[in-house]
Amino acid sequence: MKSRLPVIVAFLAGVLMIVAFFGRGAVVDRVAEEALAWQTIVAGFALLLGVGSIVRVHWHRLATGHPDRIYSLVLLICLTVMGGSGVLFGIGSGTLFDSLFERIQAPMMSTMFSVLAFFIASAAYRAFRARNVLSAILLLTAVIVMLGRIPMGQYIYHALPDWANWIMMVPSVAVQRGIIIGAALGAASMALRVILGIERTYLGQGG
Amino acid sequence: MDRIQSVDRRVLYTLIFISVIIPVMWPLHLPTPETPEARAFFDAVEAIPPGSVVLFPFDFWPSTLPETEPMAVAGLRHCFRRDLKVVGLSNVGIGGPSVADRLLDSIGAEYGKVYGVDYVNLGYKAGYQAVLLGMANSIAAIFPTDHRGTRLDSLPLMQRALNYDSLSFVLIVSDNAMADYWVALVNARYGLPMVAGVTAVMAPKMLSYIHTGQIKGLLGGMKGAAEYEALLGESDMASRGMDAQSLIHLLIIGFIILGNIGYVASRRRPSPARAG
Amino acid sequence: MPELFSHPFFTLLPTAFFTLAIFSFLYRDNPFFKFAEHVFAGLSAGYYCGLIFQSVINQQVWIPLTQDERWLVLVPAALGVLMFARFVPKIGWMMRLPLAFVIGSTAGIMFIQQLHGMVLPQVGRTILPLDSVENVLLVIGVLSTLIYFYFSKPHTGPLGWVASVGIAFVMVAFGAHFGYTVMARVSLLIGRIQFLLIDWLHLAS
Amino acid sequence: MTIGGHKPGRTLARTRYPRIPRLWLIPICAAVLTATPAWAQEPSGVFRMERLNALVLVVVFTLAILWFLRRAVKGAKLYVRPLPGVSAVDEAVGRATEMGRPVVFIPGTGDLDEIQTIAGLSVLGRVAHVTARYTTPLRVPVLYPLPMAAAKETVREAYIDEGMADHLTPETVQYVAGESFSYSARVGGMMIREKPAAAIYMGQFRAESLLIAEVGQSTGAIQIAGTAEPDQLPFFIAACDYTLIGEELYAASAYLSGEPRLLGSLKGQDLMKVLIALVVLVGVIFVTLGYGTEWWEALLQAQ
Repeated sequence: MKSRLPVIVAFLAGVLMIVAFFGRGAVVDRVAEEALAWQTIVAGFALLLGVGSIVRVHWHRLATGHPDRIYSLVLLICLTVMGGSGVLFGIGSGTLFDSLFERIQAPMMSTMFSVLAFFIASAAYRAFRARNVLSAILLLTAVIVMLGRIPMGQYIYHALPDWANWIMMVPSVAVQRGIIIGAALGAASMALRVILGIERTYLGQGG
Repeated sequence: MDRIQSVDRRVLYTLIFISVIIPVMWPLHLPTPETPEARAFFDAVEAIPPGSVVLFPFDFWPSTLPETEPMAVAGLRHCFRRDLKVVGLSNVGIGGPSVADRLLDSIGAEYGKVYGVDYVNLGYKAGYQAVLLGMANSIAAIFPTDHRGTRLDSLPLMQRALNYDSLSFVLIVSDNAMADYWVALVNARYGLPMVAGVTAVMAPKMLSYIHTGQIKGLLGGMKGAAEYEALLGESDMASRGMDAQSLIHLLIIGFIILGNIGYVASRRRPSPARAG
Repeated sequence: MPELFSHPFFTLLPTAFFTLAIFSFLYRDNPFFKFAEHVFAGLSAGYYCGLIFQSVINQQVWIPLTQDERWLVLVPAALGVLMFARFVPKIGWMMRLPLAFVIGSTAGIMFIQQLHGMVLPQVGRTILPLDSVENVLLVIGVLSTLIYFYFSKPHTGPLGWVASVGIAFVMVAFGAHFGYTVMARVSLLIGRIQFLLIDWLHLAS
Repeated sequence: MTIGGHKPGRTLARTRYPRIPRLWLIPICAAVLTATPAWAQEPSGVFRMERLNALVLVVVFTLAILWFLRRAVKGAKLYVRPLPGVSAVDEAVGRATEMGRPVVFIPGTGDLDEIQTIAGLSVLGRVAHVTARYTTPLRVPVLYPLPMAAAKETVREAYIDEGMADHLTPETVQYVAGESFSYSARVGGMMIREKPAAAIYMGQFRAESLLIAEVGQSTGAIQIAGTAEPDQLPFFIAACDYTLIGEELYAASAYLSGEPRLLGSLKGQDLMKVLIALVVLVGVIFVTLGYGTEWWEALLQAQ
């Protein structure tokens, strides 16, 4: 029971979605739609587990006198204020929830995103070394495309922007397609293994 | 030579900061050669008779503002300068309509334009297919009111702009597949001429619409926006941005070359293998 | 005095502080970054809570149940409650039921979506007439990349040659994509620097 | 057959197979049950004829996989070539054990409705067995609550299995933040402070890929990544020591388990690749000669 029932549930849920795809009719559509809504609802309940996990980790730090406990306290306060105001007073524009998001969280999100500009540079500097033919190809196309994207590229060699576009439109598209087809086969095979109950690592079984 | 191979990343980071700060504070005015697509974009807007009504979708998320905002600003300046009437709308629910409001009002004010007479912001409606196809028959059926809640029949401009037949042009600024939908649904079915400003990532794909004649002109990313600013004779956000882009791209390429010189040099001498 | 504090320097001070605190991580870990990091994590977890509570628990469970009397909602709600079964040792295993439901239905959807939505159209777009260099290269690129992933034979002999054509294509594509993305990332950085120098400090116009 | 130092026998002995054949009655029942009430209402039939091509693909694919599964169960010797990235997982955990520093595992930053996350969790299950056996500290920061619950369950069972349940702490699997950039900031901070010896990223990644991997690189961790997102692969290749590309991510768990049936499914995928290559070649020849362009288009149209 303990090990079979989850496998059977996964199997039924998977088969249902497959049947719904090929079937026509109000009942089929309705069932599939309902199952998707159920996923969201289950995920909604799981949120409490997530919050529980954060609170436990940081509460533990406070209780045991971890050197970073002051930061844990900050985190818990922010979580309480933001989450509490969202739950109690709503999340529409003009609420505390909304202004904390706009003034503090959103700018931090874009700042973190912009840190990528630095990381992309340091990764390029470190990784793009012509160690062998393959890494030389990687390096060369990266440099051609980078030059082709800036106005100066045109002065260095007039066709550079066209080359850059061509690389993006032909070999790059071909590889994306190859990877997508291969990955789709892998994903479908993974999905089939899950539905058939062969891959059950996610249930902590069969490792 | 070994030092060239392992420059501290913080040196690189500092140089990147400097390469952005300098052009933002003191524009370098590096030349931006124009591409045929950007020229075609400019010419297409130039060719619209003054007084015509232009549909202006603000189909971008706040996260791509550094790329899309300069295009929208330059596009609005061009329209208002040529005395075109602008009907703005957005198919992006979060942020789209408020960005549209902000840009229309601030650029409109620069040219002394009046809301409701020279420009309107219709706001956002969910379901892009219904919006794009429905406006062919009646804009008022899709947007009974504008973004501020005013009924369309009380706005003078909207008396003239009833459906696609009364519009002469679409100027799309988009960071997502909406650009494709405007082309595939509106240009293909109703033949409205259009130009598009899109993010750099989307540009290669959109180029194919130029070849097929489905769009008349294209701006790709910050570079396209800078070209457009140059054509308008107003160097602004994108031009400065492009200065920074050029500096950083060259900086990265310079560092890649430096790293490789160090690598080749260190391989010549017998030295222990290095990871990384 | 009140006018002074309505100056953008003060109104934007919190935003600017957190922007700089995040950037400071580039130098090294420091108390400012640690503070910002924990504020950021706390706020975003709280944000997610508020969002999920309002859009899922309230709108998809509570309102349908109390206003529309849609009792079917009790089934997923019960599945959701089972997520907490782990806290009752005897029925702990039952938390696997909601997990199995979500994973199973995901597998079903993905099984179809990958084969129908990915394989079919991508293969369809690759069947091109070999009338241009581009088309020839596209077909060769797609096939050799696909063969590169072949698991059943070592990459030696003819298969090895095809696979090395494949990996060469992959390197061209990855190098190009890397170079192409630099501009978009730098645009974001320009946006932040413009905020700091123009909106906040008014050092340029 | 030995893959990455894993002998298949070890896992085989412990695994109890669910009996697949009898379960096959269920889809038939499900189909009949769903179809019957719908039949009366739908004059054009309950099957979407326009999706016949997809059905054929699904059936061929399923048969290909099942055929190799059967052969594997019957004990046929199936060879799969070694994947360096997979063998490196063991090596990386071993290094962490020697250095006494933690292993960080990130099962992607997607939710549980993404198959890559499930693939990541499967690899996590294998990795957790090894870290449990050697009592190497394991850190699994997760972005969404549902994958966190699944990761917790996976890791818990692995540790119980190895008799190491008392080595689990609340910090082993933890939910850290509600959104991907705050997640990256938090994980980056954690990595700088805890200095993991190994970092394994398996699953769906978006812009966070480089944000996390570049910080991991600076701490000197051995990094192994795997994702099916073509857009993020270049960054993992640049920042990590080993990268599993696309399909290899889904194969990783099968490789690590060494279980014949899982490896059998990889053979099925290979057969499909050959079939697809043949279809493309034949199609290209026909279309180049000018025959049946529309027919091919219709055949491969997804509706």
